[in-house]
Amino acid sequence: MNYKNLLRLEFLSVPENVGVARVSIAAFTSQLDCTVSQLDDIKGAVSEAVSNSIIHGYKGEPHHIITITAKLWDDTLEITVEDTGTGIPDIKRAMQSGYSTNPERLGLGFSFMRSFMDSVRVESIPGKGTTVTMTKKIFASSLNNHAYES
Amino acid sequence: MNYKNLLRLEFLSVPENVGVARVSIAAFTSQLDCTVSQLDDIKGAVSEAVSNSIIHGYKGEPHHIITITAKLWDDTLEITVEDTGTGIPDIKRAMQSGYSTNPERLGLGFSFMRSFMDSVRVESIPGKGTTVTMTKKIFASSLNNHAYES
Amino acid sequence: MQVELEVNGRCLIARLSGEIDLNVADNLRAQLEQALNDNPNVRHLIFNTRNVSFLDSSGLGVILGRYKRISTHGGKMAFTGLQDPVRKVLELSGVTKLSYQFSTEEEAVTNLEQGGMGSEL
Amino acid sequence: MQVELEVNGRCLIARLSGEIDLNVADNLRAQLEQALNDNPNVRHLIFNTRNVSFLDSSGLGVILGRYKRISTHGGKMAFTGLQDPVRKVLELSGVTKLSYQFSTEEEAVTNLEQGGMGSEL
Ligand SMILES: Nc1ncnc2c1ncn2[C@@H]1O[C@H](COP(=O)(O)OP(=O)(O)O)[C@@H](O)[C@H]1O
Ligand SMILES: Nc1ncnc2c1ncn2[C@@H]1O[C@H](COP(=O)(O)OP(=O)(O)O)[C@@H](O)[C@H]1O
Repeated sequence: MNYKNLLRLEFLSVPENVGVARVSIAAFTSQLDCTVSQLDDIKGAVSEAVSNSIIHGYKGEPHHIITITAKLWDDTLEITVEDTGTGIPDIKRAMQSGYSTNPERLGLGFSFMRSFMDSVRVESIPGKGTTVTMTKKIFASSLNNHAYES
Repeated sequence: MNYKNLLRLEFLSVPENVGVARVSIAAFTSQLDCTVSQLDDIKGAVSEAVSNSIIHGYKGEPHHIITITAKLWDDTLEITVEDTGTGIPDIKRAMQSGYSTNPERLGLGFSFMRSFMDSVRVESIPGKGTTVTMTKKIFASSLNNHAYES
Repeated sequence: MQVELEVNGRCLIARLSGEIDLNVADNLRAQLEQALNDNPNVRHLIFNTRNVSFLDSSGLGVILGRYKRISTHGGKMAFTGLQDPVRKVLELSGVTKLSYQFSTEEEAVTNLEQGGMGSEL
Repeated sequence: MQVELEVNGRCLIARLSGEIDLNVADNLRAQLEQALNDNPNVRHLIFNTRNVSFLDSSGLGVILGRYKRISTHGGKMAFTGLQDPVRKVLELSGVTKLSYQFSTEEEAVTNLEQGGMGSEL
């Protein structure tokens, strides 16, 4: 085992769980002495990936399962968001800023994930599902002053 | 599928994750229009059960897995905390208030779980592991005034 | 999420609070559309996001959809009370460039009303 | 969790904040033991829990362990700033019966010092 900590979440593909996923991963990440801004970024990335699985992967059907795996390496958080939904036929195109297959949406999800995280990797097989793997290095904030923090 | 929502958490048996579990289950429960005091109770029960799995079930060894399953039925939350650790030879005795196999501890964990939740059921096989299943009915707070709450 | 709506002159002020994501997007969209339908003389949109702790692209989509509706009639969009998480999303999406930022709602109302009546800001 | 320790006369005041659970139990125990070792004239313990948002039986165990140490020399334990989550755990465990509750630290110090010098409270 090379990672310091591991959390896996599995939940139904309903919008209520976007916030649950965000909060859970943020609580997990807080073990590292990270900044508020880093936590905001991580929440943002989780929110985009999970929303994509709900809306695009599962077309809004509420009875499917989304799996998030979070691993803490020394100073790096790795997050994987997985669905077994429709998949993405053209990943490169899907990741272009402003591209969306849904006219109601902005096509900024992947673009936000890339801004918030250090790396974003997408694997997808049409008809099988999509896995988004993101990493972010966490630098302890020099402004944080935790004299007695455990 | 009869439940309205489902969340499963799997995590390493390290003390850092007691708080992660608490926060995640609280976020999941917040979907029901529950009171702060109900959330405090649920956090308390999760904390006791997870701490028991870490300390007693896995004797403090950090590389084991604890699984929590939370299900929302209409107005009832069901939480299952599972480990594959040492197990409990005498469940009845273990659940007695003040009984602990660890002289450093108070023996109040099960007693708190029973006070915080409506029901607590323990299944355990020595050498195989322990499963604690707890339920709590959530009454919407008449004091909560969420005119625009989604 | 909570939404408080107020019409001031030709401005619709929406005071948002909480987390604006997929889970509340339909609700927010419906409330804003209703307010625009009920107040046909409203031309501009002001979002007070002081108490918004989280905004993602689903939430931003709802905001931009309403901007699209008012902008076809020359309406403008302004934000007040911008906090870091919201500011970042507005910047990343380029929305800062097509909207106005003010410190207070009053400033926003005054400026949008003047801009609407006279020259563009 | 954060801990702020202050010695006032024969009272050790521990101002706790955050969540007191298994994750911080060792750290809290060590800090309290250290303070008791460093200040042999301390007789009473005062826990200010105003900023404690969570306490479970692991955290309570640390508190009661320190009470055991001082009570063998006639020391007393008091709580100030009790909030609902902590109050509930103290009540369920019966700790309210073997400790004292005061609104302020000053009140606690005055009462414990008097009690310690004169008759029991
Ligand atoms: N989990 C997924 N399953 C299937 N398709 C996806 C998934 N995630 C993204 N996509 C596709 O990639 C496109 C771009 O995604 P994104 O950048 O997040 O923008 P948006 O969600 O606004 O459409 C989506 O419109 C969709 O076609
Ligand atoms: N998950 C578990 N695995 C093994 N033993 C357990 C587990 N949970 C509880 N026990 C046993 O039950 C006893 C009572 O538990 P509890 O009431 O929580 O008190 P405490 O944790 O303070 O000992 C423990 O001392 C332990 O022997």
